[in-house]
Amino acid sequence: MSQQVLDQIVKRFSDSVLSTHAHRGDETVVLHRNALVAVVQFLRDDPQMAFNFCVDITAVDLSAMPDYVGPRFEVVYHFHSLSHKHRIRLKVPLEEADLELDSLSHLYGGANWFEREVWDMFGVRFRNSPDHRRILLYEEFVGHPLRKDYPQRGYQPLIDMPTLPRPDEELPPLASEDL
Amino acid sequence: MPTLKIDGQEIQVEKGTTILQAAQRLGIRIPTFCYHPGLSIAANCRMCLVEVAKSPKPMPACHAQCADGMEVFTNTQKVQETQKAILEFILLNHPVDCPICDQAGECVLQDNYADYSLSPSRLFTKKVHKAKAKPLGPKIILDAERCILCTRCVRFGDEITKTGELRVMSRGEHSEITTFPGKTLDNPYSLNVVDICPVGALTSIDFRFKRRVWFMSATRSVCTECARGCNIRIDSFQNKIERYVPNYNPKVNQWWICDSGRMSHTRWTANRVTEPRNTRTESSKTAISTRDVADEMAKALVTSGKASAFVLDASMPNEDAFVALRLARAVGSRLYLGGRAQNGPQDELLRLADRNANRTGISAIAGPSPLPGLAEFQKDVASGAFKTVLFIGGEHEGPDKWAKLLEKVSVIGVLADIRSDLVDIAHIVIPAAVPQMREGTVVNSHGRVQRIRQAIRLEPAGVVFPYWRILKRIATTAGLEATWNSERAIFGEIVASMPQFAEMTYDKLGDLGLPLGSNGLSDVDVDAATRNIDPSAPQYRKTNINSRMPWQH
Amino acid sequence: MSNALLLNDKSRGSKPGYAPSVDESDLHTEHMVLNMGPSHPATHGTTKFILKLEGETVADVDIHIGYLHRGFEKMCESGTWAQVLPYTDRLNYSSPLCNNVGYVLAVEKLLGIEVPDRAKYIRALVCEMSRITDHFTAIGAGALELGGYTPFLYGVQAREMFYELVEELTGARLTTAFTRIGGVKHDLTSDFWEHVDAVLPEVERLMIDVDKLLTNNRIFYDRMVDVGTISQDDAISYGFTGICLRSTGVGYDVRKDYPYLIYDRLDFDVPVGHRGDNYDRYLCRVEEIRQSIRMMKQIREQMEPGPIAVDDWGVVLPPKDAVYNSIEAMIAHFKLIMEGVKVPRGEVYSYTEAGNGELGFYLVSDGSGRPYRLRIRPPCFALMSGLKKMIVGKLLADIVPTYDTINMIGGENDR
Amino acid sequence: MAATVRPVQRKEFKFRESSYLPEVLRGLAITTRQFWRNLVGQRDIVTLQYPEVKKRYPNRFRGRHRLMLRDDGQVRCVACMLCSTACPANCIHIVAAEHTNTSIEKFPQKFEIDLLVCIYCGFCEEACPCDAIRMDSGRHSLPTFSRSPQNIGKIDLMEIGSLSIAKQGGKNA
Amino acid sequence: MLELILLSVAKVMGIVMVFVMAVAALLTWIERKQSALIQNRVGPNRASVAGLRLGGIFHLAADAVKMLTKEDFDPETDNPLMFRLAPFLAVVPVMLLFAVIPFGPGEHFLISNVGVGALFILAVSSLGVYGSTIGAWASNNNFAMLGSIRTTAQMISYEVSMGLNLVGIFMIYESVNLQDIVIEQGSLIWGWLPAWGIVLQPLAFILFMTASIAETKRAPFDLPEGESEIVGYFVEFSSMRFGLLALSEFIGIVAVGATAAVLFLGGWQIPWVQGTGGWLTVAQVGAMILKTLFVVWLQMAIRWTLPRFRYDQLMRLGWQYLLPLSLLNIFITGVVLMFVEQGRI
Repeated sequence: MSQQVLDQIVKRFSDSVLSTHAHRGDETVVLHRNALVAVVQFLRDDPQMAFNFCVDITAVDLSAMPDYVGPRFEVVYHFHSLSHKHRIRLKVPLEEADLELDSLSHLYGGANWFEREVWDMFGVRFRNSPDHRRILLYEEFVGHPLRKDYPQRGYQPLIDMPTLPRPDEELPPLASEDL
Repeated sequence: MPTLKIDGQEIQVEKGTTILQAAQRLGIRIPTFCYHPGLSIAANCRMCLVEVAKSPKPMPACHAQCADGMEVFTNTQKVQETQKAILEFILLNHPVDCPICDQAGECVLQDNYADYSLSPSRLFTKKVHKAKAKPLGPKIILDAERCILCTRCVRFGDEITKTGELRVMSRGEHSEITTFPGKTLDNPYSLNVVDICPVGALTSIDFRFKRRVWFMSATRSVCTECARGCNIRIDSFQNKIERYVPNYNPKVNQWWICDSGRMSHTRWTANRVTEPRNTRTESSKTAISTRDVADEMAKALVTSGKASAFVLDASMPNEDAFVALRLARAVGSRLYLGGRAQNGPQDELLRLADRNANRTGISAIAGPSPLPGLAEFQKDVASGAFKTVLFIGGEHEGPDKWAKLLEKVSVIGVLADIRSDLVDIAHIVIPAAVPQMREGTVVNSHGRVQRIRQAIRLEPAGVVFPYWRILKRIATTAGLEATWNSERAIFGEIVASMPQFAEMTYDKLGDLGLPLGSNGLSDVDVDAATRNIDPSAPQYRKTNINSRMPWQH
Repeated sequence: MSNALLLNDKSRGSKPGYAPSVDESDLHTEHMVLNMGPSHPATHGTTKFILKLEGETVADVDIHIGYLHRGFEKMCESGTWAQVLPYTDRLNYSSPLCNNVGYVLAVEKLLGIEVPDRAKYIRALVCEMSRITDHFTAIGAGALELGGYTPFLYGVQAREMFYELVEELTGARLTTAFTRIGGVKHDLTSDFWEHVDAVLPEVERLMIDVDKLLTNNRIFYDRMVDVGTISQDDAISYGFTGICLRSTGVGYDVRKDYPYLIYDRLDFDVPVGHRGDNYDRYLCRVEEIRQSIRMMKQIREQMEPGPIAVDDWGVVLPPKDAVYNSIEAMIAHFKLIMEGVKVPRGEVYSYTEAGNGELGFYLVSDGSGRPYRLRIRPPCFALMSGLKKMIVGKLLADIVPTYDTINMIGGENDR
Repeated sequence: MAATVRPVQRKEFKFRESSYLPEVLRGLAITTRQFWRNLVGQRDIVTLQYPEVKKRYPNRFRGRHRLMLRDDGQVRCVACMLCSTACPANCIHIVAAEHTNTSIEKFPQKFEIDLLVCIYCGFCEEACPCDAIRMDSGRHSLPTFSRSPQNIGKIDLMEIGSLSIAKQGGKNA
Repeated sequence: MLELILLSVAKVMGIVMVFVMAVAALLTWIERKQSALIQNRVGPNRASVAGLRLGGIFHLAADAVKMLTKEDFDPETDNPLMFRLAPFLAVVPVMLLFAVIPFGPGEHFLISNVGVGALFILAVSSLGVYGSTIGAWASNNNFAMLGSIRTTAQMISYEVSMGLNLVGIFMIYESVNLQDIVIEQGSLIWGWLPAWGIVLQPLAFILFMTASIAETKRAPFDLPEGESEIVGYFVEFSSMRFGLLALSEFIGIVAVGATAAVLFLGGWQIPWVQGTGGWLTVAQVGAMILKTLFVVWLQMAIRWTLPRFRYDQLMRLGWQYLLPLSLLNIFITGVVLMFVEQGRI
């Protein structure tokens, strides 16, 4: 069912579609970022598509993926059509140097918060976003924690934390001291 | 040049290449137990049986040579059934020992069973019991029940060390690895059999039950025990070094390492210097810091000027040596190259008499005129030329009584990573980081530049530092400009000023290193590099380290 | 949307109860800025509303979430696929089993395996029990924060009975960690259904009491009707799912529209509202409890004995007998614990109907035993993004029931 | 399947409902009924008088851990570390050592569980390949005045086991 | 003179300290116990003295100790004096109410027989608003501020209908003196029906109860507190200051109970029993206390049954329902009285 959607997108936006696949029944289109808004607009407004439901927006940092060559980030969109009962996944690869993408807030009310989370966790900027702040973390937070290079135990306390060493483990020093 | 097809992929190989090697080159994995690239082929485990077109029976891939027009299948149902049957057979008498077996986690038997069988046994016989926990020598324990009789250890003794202590005794299911009566397994390379044992039959007494392998984090580094510069993997857990394991480097040590190098980490952990000391001033302060003593040292050096001397450690990494040379020359001190003994045990395999890791590198950095050695230093000191002497490194081969020799020197300073007589008599002791706590490069006796990497954190934090950081502090206090902030930056400067290091960077050095004067180009042959990923040799396959442990990030 | 499922009666509209009848534009008043939360009784300690009040009318609101952010997705990347499971208990903590099931279904989709029928029935059963606890919590808490402490405790009492069933089944009330990749941990206990039989009439009685105390009570009615209203179009645009979407008249329910487990074999109705206000959400929840109980009865009839996990030692731990006594099972056991399930490289999005709506898991695997990326699409997150639309222009006191009927759960919203 | 979508019915409010009083009285009737039922008969009270009356936990209840014993009373654990590997909270700390009895070979010199960190997921008992650790003691974690008592060691864990109903030692323990 | 003073002191001590304070304190326990029973719980029962628990009645003492020993927190406010004064402003008026309430026949069970006793009650109870309003305002806290605004609006609105409700009583019993009203209620209509306020003025009773619950700021009219919305007007008060505010609420409950008993439930009158003196007086005082406690119980039951109003709904109820109904009640009473006086009924 969603295969038709895939075909339609490939037909209409052949220049911008980088690749497609349907792993485990999840139809996926990898898009060039410039075409994102146009494709989504088409998906939403075309009566054959009618993707009125923006399920999820997230991103993946692929820098630690073994044997992967390509742009570091991928922003992943999931759409769903309530009337046609089909789903599609769009992926937009982004280079680390230029992490910017058009916002979908004007098309879907819920997109803004999802985009804010992607900014918060991955540092992807969204152009024309009505509200572009961090969402889950505090404004003073440095860095974007879901990037693979963010340490698993990165402490960023706003006030000094009491150190409570565990029986056979000490907390790592916050920074290496210069002599 | 035979051309053959493996699983539909075509490949052309040199004559004499085995199917296994050809498959590895194609990235096709064939399970093995007894095959080891560094040893002769025994083909006794039968794990690598593959189907060859027109051959009535499956053939052992490790032994069968490629022939023109051959068609090999590694994943047919027949092969799968064969593999399952072989594993069922091998596991027939294997004890249910994983919980107490040190090999669990890096056990080839576990891997092969998980990847090629995962089916329950159909045989319900009583297991044959053999000797358990039987010492073969002072360093190694044998568990004969776990042994799958691949004879890798036997072949190692026969072919590599040529000592031949081990043999297979008895027949059939009672076969057992053992030493000749009256002999023990005790040669300078004996612990390598622990690495090459695909199962947990041979275990090292030193590492026994110490740590589960999947908890440890692995760091690729270089052994600093002698001038060979063997590649090692440092396995550590919670900031503690647990063991050294050899890492494959075709240009240096191949698959092996000597026992003394392997055990050398104990030397570092047992004798560390962790406190600064200054016996010259009656310090009213209860605690003096590394910074204080470094400043004290700087003052002494500046006041002494030309009447001062630096004694470098021939094991110190290039970066430290570079900074030390700059500093000494700016202060006007005389420079000597010290270090550990140069007449240690040596043999044809790996061990070298020079027990210092970086003599070649320091000489290269020092420039055309070679630095005078400890003999000259002793002479000069005896003549009373120096008021201040700064030793870098705790261990220097010297006279029996350093104290007597250095009687007339008013300030003896040591940047010490390890405790020694010299440290005991020194006036100023500045604790320094051991090699496993820092980055750097060393050059082995054959002129190969290789990286040492930080495996554990600096500890105690804020007290110990790498030599170059201490030297930088001394330089700054002495009024000199020192702007380096990392080993990488210093290495960049070395590269810029020394043509022998031209165009090298840490990244280009990579895992296997580069020879001096190679313009940063790789000189490793491709074939050897592919053999590096040989899954059959446990010490070289991707380590099964549990990266989950949060304190390792 | 020409769908028969859409029942929104546009002609009714919604009438505001307190539109200012006088022109107040020349009255110079400052907005009062009020920090409501995060430490506030109604915000569960996890949300902050920065309100701009005009009198008691909310002129503007800035919703801050994230006070319960635990770095869930980052944590998941460091454990094996199996070790993620206890974390999912803590997503929507009023229906932990729904999250358990959602997670393992996603991993199984990526693995490409199908669990045995009995495991599916057990999973559906625990899902429905969790849904009931979830809805009882939501209804009760909603009443509580409107001052109705008694209906809350009756709801909690009913919920407690289901928690005891859950505890009997899983060994814990909330931190269940019950499902396993490839099956479930335990089969039903032998006297499980007898306990269900003992519990259901009690629950029924309590539900009647709650119903009498709330549903037709004018005070409750006034607090709920036409409060927190959201139009169908807005709800869809904001990505609402679950009760909140259904209350606007869209009959979308993952269990019906994309049946997973054995939901296509069960006969149940999807309650929908038509005004999209708090009262509709309340009524839908009550009805869903009844439907879930109905489903439990059907599951009981349809269930047949059989295995509760797939027979693959690469996915599910071998039986303990075999582990103790054979080296083969021991090795499989070791490999699975040390390295985790080797999930093939790829990515999937899998979604189930959790207590609050579509709970999605987007998994990326690099072929190792650990998740490369594990993204949760929490239903609450979308609901919270639409909350502003539902409360601006209403009174301060209306935030409370609205916030409660969307049933924001910090665990899954902030992750 | 039959009707899939069921619109919820809301009652049109007539005088009876909108005049507050009848529904208020109905509510009062319920609360009054419960008040008298509970005051006189104590029939519906569900509160458990905890320290005096203890809840009977179901058999599957995951309580405090216990270490099983061998037939000779020694600890059954062989320090294989699978429990601490499987533990998502990293609360199990084991130090292995060589046993003087060569038939045992390996045993835990130290076996500590930090109950404050433990999340009672039960993965340790599932991971144990020797049936050495179990969570069937039927006892939950008790509050203490400081942290240290919550870090329970091998001896305590073995004693908790001895208090349990389940059989210790033996092949089928 | 001295005798009078001593007698007054004795009466004040007897009624206020022994009865009111004791009941108010007890109410904190009763409320918890009653709500617990309604909700199928046991309620507090852990505090024990020498192993005796007595259903947790010692929680009273525990609470008192807690209140007195907790940190007395002063918020940063511009009006510390007002802030400190507020609890007293809240507690004094409700206590004053008992000055005019007859607990038994004659002078001895009444502190002061004021001629306009009912009006005194209306007047003094209006003062209660100052305590919470000033306290909340002086707390320098936005939530308390909202609470104070709500308090003011609510008290003033419901004051009106409360007063109007009593007009019917005044018309029937032709007096504003509470003792007179009680005595009047001792008579029987048609020889068998006690002429209690609730019988003659059923609508007024309901309205009065509604309005007076609103006056005491109890659920479902607990908007000034509204703990899940605005946390409450006393959000900044702690220790015994909070204790006083809470206590004033409980005294208010007793006051409402006593007033309702006096005006609508025949006060100390025991139905069909005429006369006073001796043991009968004791019984009558007991009856008064029982009636008071019944109304208190009723208030509790309502509080644990109903959810809370919203501000605009509360206002609507007050002005659009209660006020017209009160007026209607007066009108009907008037018409009926007219007919009665004309002898038509």
